[in-house]
Amino acid sequence: MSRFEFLNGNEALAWGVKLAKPGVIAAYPITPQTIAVEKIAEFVQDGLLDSIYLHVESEHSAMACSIGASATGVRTFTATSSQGLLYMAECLPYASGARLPIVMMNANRAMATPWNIYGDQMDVMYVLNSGWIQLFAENAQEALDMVIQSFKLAEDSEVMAPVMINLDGFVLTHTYEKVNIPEQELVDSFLPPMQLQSHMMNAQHPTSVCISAGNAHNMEFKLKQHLDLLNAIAVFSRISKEFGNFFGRYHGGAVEGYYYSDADVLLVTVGSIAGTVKEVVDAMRKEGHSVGLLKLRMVRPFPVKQLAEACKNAIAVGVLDKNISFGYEGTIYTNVNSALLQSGVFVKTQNFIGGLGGRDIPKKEIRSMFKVLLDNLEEKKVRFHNLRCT
Amino acid sequence: MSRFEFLNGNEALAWGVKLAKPGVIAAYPITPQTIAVEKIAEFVQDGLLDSIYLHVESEHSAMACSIGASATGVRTFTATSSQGLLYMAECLPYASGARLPIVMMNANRAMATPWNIYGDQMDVMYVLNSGWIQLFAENAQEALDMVIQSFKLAEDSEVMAPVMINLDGFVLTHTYEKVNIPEQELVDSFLPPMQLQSHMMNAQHPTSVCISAGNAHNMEFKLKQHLDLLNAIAVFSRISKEFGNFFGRYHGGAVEGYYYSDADVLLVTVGSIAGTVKEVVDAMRKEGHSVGLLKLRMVRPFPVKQLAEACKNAIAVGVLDKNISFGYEGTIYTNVNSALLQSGVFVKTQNFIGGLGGRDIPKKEIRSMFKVLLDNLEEKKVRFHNLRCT
Amino acid sequence: MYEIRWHGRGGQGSFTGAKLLGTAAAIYDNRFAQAFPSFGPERRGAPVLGFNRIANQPINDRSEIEQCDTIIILDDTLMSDSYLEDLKENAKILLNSTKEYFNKKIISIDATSLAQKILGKPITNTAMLGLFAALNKDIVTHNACIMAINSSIKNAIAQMNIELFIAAYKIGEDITNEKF
Amino acid sequence: MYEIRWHGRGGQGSFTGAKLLGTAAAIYDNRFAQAFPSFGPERRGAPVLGFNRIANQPINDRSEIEQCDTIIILDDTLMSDSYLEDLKENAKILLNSTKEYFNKKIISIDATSLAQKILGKPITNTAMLGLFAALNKDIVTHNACIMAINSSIKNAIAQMNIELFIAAYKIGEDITNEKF
Amino acid sequence: MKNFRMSPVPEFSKIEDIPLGASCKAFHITEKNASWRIKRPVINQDKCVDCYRCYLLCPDGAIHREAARNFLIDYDFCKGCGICAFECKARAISMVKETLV
Amino acid sequence: MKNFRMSPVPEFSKIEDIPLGASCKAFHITEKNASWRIKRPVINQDKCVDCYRCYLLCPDGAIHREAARNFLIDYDFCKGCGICAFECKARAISMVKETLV
Amino acid sequence: MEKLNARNITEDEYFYGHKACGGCGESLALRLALKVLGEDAFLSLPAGCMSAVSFIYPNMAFKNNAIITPFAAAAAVATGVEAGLRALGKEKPLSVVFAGDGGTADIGIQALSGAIARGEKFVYICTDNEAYMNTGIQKSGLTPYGAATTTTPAGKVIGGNTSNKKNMFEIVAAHNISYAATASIGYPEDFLQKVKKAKEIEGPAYIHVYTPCPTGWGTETNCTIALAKEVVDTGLWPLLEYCNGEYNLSKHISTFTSVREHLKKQGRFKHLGEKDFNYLEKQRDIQWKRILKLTNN
Amino acid sequence: MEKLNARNITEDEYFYGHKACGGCGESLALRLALKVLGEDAFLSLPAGCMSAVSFIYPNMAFKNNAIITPFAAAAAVATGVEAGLRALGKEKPLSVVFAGDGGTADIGIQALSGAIARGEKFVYICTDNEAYMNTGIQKSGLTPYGAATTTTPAGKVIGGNTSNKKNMFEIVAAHNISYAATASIGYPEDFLQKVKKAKEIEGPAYIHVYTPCPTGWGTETNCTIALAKEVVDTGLWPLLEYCNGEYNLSKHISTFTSVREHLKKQGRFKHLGEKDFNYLEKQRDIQWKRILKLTNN
Ligand SMILES: Cc1ncc(C[n+]2csc(CCOP(=O)(O)OP(=O)(O)O)c2C)c(N)n1
Ligand SMILES: Cc1ncc(C[n+]2csc(CCOP(=O)(O)OP(=O)(O)O)c2C)c(N)n1
Ligand code: SF4
Ligand code: SF4
Ligand code: SF4
Ligand code: SF4
Ligand code: SF4
Ligand code: SF4
Ligand SMILES: [Mg+2]
Ligand SMILES: [Mg+2]
Repeated sequence: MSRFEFLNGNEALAWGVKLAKPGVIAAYPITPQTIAVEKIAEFVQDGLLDSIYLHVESEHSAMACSIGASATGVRTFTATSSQGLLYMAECLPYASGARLPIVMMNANRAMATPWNIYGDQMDVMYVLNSGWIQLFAENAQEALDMVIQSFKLAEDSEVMAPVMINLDGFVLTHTYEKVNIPEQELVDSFLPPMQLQSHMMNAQHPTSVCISAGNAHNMEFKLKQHLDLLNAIAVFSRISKEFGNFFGRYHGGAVEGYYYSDADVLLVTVGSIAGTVKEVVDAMRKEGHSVGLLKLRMVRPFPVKQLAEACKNAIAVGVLDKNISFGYEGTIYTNVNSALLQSGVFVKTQNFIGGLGGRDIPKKEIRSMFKVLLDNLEEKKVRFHNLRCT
Repeated sequence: MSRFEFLNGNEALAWGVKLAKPGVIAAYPITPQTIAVEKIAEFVQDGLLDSIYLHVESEHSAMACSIGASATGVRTFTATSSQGLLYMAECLPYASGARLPIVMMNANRAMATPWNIYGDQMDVMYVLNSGWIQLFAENAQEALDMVIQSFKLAEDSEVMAPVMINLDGFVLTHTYEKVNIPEQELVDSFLPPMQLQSHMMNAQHPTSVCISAGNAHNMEFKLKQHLDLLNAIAVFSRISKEFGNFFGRYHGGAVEGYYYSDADVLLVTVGSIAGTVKEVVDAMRKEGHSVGLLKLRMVRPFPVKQLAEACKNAIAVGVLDKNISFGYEGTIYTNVNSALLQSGVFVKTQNFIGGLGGRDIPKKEIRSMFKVLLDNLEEKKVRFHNLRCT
Repeated sequence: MYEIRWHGRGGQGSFTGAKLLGTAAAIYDNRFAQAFPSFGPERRGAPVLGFNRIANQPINDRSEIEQCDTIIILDDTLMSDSYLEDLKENAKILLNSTKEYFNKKIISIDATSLAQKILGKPITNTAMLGLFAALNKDIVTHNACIMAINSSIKNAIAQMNIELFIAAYKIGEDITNEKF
Repeated sequence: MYEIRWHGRGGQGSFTGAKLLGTAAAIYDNRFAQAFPSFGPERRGAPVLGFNRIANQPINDRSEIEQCDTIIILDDTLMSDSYLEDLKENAKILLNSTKEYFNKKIISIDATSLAQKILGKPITNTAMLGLFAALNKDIVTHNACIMAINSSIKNAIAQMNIELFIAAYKIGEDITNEKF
Repeated sequence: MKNFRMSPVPEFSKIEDIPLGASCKAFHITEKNASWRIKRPVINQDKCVDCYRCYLLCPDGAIHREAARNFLIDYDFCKGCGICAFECKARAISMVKETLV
Repeated sequence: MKNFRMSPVPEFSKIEDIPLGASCKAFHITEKNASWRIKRPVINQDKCVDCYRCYLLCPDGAIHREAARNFLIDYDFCKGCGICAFECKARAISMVKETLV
Repeated sequence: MEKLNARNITEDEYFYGHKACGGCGESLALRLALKVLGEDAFLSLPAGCMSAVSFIYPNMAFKNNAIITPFAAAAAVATGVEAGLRALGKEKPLSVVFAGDGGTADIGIQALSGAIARGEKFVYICTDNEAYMNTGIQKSGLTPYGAATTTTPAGKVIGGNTSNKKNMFEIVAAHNISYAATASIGYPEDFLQKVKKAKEIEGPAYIHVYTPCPTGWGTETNCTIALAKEVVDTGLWPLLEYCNGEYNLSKHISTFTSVREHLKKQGRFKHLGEKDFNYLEKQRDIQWKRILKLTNN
Repeated sequence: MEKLNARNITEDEYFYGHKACGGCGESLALRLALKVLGEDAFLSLPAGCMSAVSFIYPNMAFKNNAIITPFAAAAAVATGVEAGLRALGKEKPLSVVFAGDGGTADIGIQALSGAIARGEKFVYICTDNEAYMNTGIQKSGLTPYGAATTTTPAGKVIGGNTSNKKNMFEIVAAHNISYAATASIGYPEDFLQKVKKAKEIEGPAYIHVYTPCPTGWGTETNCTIALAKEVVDTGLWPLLEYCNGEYNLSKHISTFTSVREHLKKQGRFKHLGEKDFNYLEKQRDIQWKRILKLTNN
């Protein structure tokens, strides 16, 4: 029977991995991901998870090992964060171009320099183009569930792409909460073993993998990859519902709204900060403000339609970014604006930057964001929050 | 006296480097960048350039060496491409956070897998957030001139940031053209030697560099970096004009328009393809079509105002991207759309994807893009061009 | 929403105290709880913090805790008067100290001596948990704490910690009965 | 816009031919020119291409060359009939071959023998350049080609290549005079 | 190579034709290398002493044994490097200009 | 450390206060480590045989020599690890509980 | 020339006020090395405990010019610094790396190997605490056989680390480096002397110094030096030099002290049994046979 | 057991129709090795000439399962393949790397060193042509002293490469690998035999094979094998083995043939003078002294 444990986001994720039974795990430690891989290593050394755990020498090697393993048709997991994510960056489009259904956890953390181990989301924004499906978990339960959903999504024949599960560093990875651990049998029937695909190595039918394709062929490979990745929006929505039916928990599809359908002003964001926003929405709704939240669970593929649909009646849309593209604005803001413009949703928008380098985003700051959206949109579109300096 | 040579983009760039006299050069070879570093190495081995050339063991080390050298206050150059750019990705925000005015050439090339050595612009799009100024050259002359301008820009006290000069692989790096080589004395007076800055290592006043800043301080470091990077738009425009006065060549500031001010439809793009677009604009103008080109020479910081200003009277704006963010659209398109929406320029836009993996973008395809903009904007915003398959 | 802050030194189990309390409330009292450490690179020996939130509904808020319902300090060398400003109305600091404090704001016990006696080590988290539980029966139950210790701490020392918890709980009950 | 394609084998100097022609036109005739190789990973020995564009105005176009004004083929084993379709109207293929072709579409010389004689090596790019220059005086001048060879090729062999160029140029002039 | 079979150039006109994931069937050869050759190795079978050396050392594996004392060259894949001729101690192989063949 | 001077905590309220480029003056110490200590090393100068060992081996460099036969501990930076006491062959250093000091 | 010792090295401190755990072996190694290297040394430290505890804005613990480097890039940054200083006209600049075992033997080996091969002058000091400590005691390539770490816990099926410690000293020596040595903070004078040689030699120099970590090893904070001495006496950590192509034994050991006594003091080894001890002793004996041969003993 | 030779290895080809230059030494090494490794070997090739010429869609030159790896990651991918196959239940899977000198000694050394240290079974064959050939003959860490490359041209002030060739064989041996060897395609039977040993041994195995590159070296395409034999006979490239901790000399050489004659045949060395030749001869002699000692000769 399923049961409850008091786990942090990392541990919950590790439980998800244990239940998904990957055959190979290759990982390199980096704060704030470490607890996840330590827990997985413990499962392995205790004989509770029958996987090969490779203690690799770097993140580049972690992803390279994962590519090698996945190319033989075995379910493969890895995890990293920030400096590690960028150290393996070369291998990310490598894996996705080869259509290898690897699942990776990324514990979102600030990038050096200055060095900082706290959680912001600068790291993942570098790799949005990489052909990986990008999912963001809000809490520990969703982290566990998302691992199971992600393998199913990655291995789906309409999708066949690697998945990155983003967990906000510390605020999610290190925060303990009550988490339900599903039964192994149920997971097994929801997520059957991975099938050897024709594009992988095969003792019976030898295959050349990660080949080159010159200017006469390359563009079509990329097109196919793009089109299949777009399928992930619908497939994820289907899998999420199916998961709900199996396990009684539904976290939403590519987007999750909270008091959004009738809201005058909407705040769009990703990851664990959505929780705090919900509390502010509750409070402000009680005070009679027409505010709402739109949480993107999936950022690649980008759910243009769902976003445009949700925003089309809003008077103003704010985007809370825990990242900054230096010399421009928050990256989610850029993505949202593009979706709105191309969908003909000509709404006013405003960008709020918070949480860089682990800076707290207190409720009063979120409240002030909603205030800006309700009262006075600014000329300067990029607004930094909770600064210590003026 | 200045003189003309018949050089390809790589060689022209190497000449720019020679004239700018960096003290340290650290580079790792990768097609299609090799000719540039070979030419520089030849200058050094022939005694024509008095620099230390470090034959490093990887791109990560190339950028790390550059960081070490630049941190001592010496002018530093490096170059890379595609796989190499992503292999060093971790070091890019590292250098920019430390405010080290390194200049790097990136020969734009497709990313594996499939492997492909031809030119598209997928590589640089991964690192737009990295705090580097992103410039794109259209031709060999501009490549040479841009090196000189870039060091001046990078070392400007209002900016103090690294610069990446993008050259389209092969179509620019390997294409020979007539190039004017300015006189050394003139370059010396335009670009004086680099000054040791207070944030660098200093025998007299020892400094801690690339330090860490926790959640109490980090966000302000990032804010400062962002604000200073924004200065680069105005400073680059100033430097470009100054360069024009010195050398009699002006390539534009952050943006360069071609028949754009009165155009009904505008095509926005970056890099060498702008040349071919100009030919098409010429031809179509002759035929009476109100078409124009807006070339972004600078993509970070992003010239929001200049772009919005240029597009505000257009009926439709197209963006020609030589990259695709899998599961979404071309990245320049995303950036342009955001700038337009936030500026209140609610114009119809369309994305054209071309040149992936080195696929040719012939004039007739560019013509068909203009046709789409003039006649029938599509529901599907992302349009692939010159495909072999249907 | 009940909010708690723990003060200790790296490697001395202050965060374990917060985890035990969270486990007790969330798993064994069947309510909802968060426990999280001060996020940072602090080394063994350096002053560190732990936090709890406890509520009857799922807890979405992930911002830092500013005002506390209780502050628990594992070692009085870590005490600072400024902490009094971080208390909500009627909130208290629970302090491990050989000196006695019994005022509206601060209550102390000599948890170190108690721990030395029962565990043979100056590890005081379960003792302070006992004190807290006794003073806040509406927040966490005696039984839930014992079950949390049992399930979270290695067998060999779980029993001794339960003993320590009970001893401190008793002192806490005495305080409630006598002093208020 | 005059457009040219060169056919050769990797390592045999076909692209050097294109570079020489471009240098001559752009630097010494003071016009504008492009020269670019077939972009790709071809190895020594593999068939490769080179391209030229020559014009009186700066050349912005960077797309591939589809239809050519001249196709120069350094070795007749590389010849294919399909190339005829890549010619613009009145355009020609210049072919190095021991077989003689003198028709509207194809003109050949035995550049290999000529090169063997003058250079002592079967490197035929400057010979074919000579032929081209003789047949296209409005595109590039004799002098400009010689200056380009002089400035681009290492001293030791520049002189021999100039000789070879001149010899082939003569043959080309003879062809123009005699055959047309 | 003995019994070697070329593969046809695959279709590439519909999205379904495009291989999934940068992959391809192994040993899938659609293109010959004969056009690389300027000179052609020719074995004089009479001189050959059956030492296997040319077969062993051809980087392209273009020499194979068909029957006793009989080495054959696959001219579809021989690049004409001349190693076989250079290494044949019996001087049984000569390099002949392609155009003269 | 002899003649050691702490640095003031820098201002951080205006954008100009923020250091340029992840950098800081070297040897810029604004915070003591005294609060780390649970036990405090106390040197019995009478027992000390001036062997320099405690000074040599303190990982924090918190022991320095002020004058002949006189080693002093900088309690602002001593973390109370006990190495000096453990390594003093003369047993001249004892570790005393902080709360009892 | 007089050998270095506590009395003749400088009284100045170049590393102070850092936030390392009490009793940290690495921090002692840095403190001592800097007394020999002096304040003109330019320091490069990759991610790791020593950089994490020394550059926390606004607390900077080094008196020298110093830079944190990307984890993989210590040697690359250091040679960049060296080149930069040379390009600026400084004669014989002294560029120094302090890196942990993980930063050296695993992720950092590409840069280290390349920098040695380039032959540039720099001093690389690897402070070996046999795991990734900064991130919480994960197994590195220099974690010894049997040790429990957070990624190789003493589990029910697999007990601790199952692979052997890389021999970085011999790997570096195989690069034909100008100077290489092993050392231990348990023999501080030997270490000081080696730092001096490394500083003075032309070309690249490497010192691998054994630095116990009480936090990661489960030992008392006051035993750090004692353990670092003992490990040498057991023969598990021989003190060696490689110079001008020759190997040298810095300290002969006539009788090894007990391996099991030594290991039993450390929490990370407490799950080991006789079989493991015997294995480790045998490995030690094989190693010494090779060492004695290499050093012509 | 019978030694391998042209007659007793399989007639099957596993590497065919590739696009390497005519006379390419690397391609011969691969072709021969595969005849010993067989079709069950799973191949990993990093970026480099051999991968560039063998996987150009739609032309695939390997009969085996094969994967191109990121340039830095050959050994990591190969151990991932090995682990994957093991996880799927395959017994004793054979995972093989073919990597160039640059992919091995420079950018790839981190992954190689880590994979050897993990102790997993794989065979790593480094085909050494002494430069980055695929990108156009740039200097690598294995480019020998004096050689002209496109990044170390024979310039007016600096003549060719000024650093020495890394000794990968000894570096790998210092990892205490199960099996390591040097070989040359100039001695093909010796190479075949070593591939067999590498295949059969438990644990990781490494072979470093000398493979001339006519394109990069400025030599005639037909001299590839002759040069690869000659380099051994000059003593510049000793044939060695490391197995079970012992070094072995595979081929004794009583009198070295002339270094200068050998080098003068190669365009890349044509700018060298007597001083350089003497230097290289001296280096060779030092190396042989060490080798003879290591191998107990
Ligand atoms: C690319 C990258 N991967 C991972 C990390 C995380 N990380 C920082 S320090 C460290 C461990 C350092 O171990 P070691 O080098 O042995 O030094 P120690 O902390 O033990 O002194 C790790 C894994 C990082 N900073 N960068
Ligand atoms: C990260 C990265 N950097 C650079 C390259 C470019 N590159 C591809 S192959 C190669 C050289 C290969 O040299 P080597 O390993 O010696 O093999 P060879 O080509 O000589 O056989 C280089 C530099 C790359 N593919 N990836
Ligand atoms: S090398 Fe010569 S003799 Fe030997 S088999 Fe070949 S052709 Fe015959
Ligand atoms: S010439 Fe070269 S490729 Fe042709 S058969 Fe002989 S060795 Fe093989
Ligand atoms: S170790 Fe003891 S005896 Fe030696 S100087 Fe210190 S206090 Fe004195
Ligand atoms: S207790 Fe430790 S930190 Fe304090 S002086 Fe002694 S050795 Fe130094
Ligand atoms: S964890 Fe170990 S190495 Fe790191 S600071 Fe603490 S004692 Fe030193
Ligand atoms: S360049 Fe050299 S190694 Fe590469 S394919 Fe050609 S001959 Fe072989
Ligand atoms: Mg360590
Ligand atoms: Mg090579």
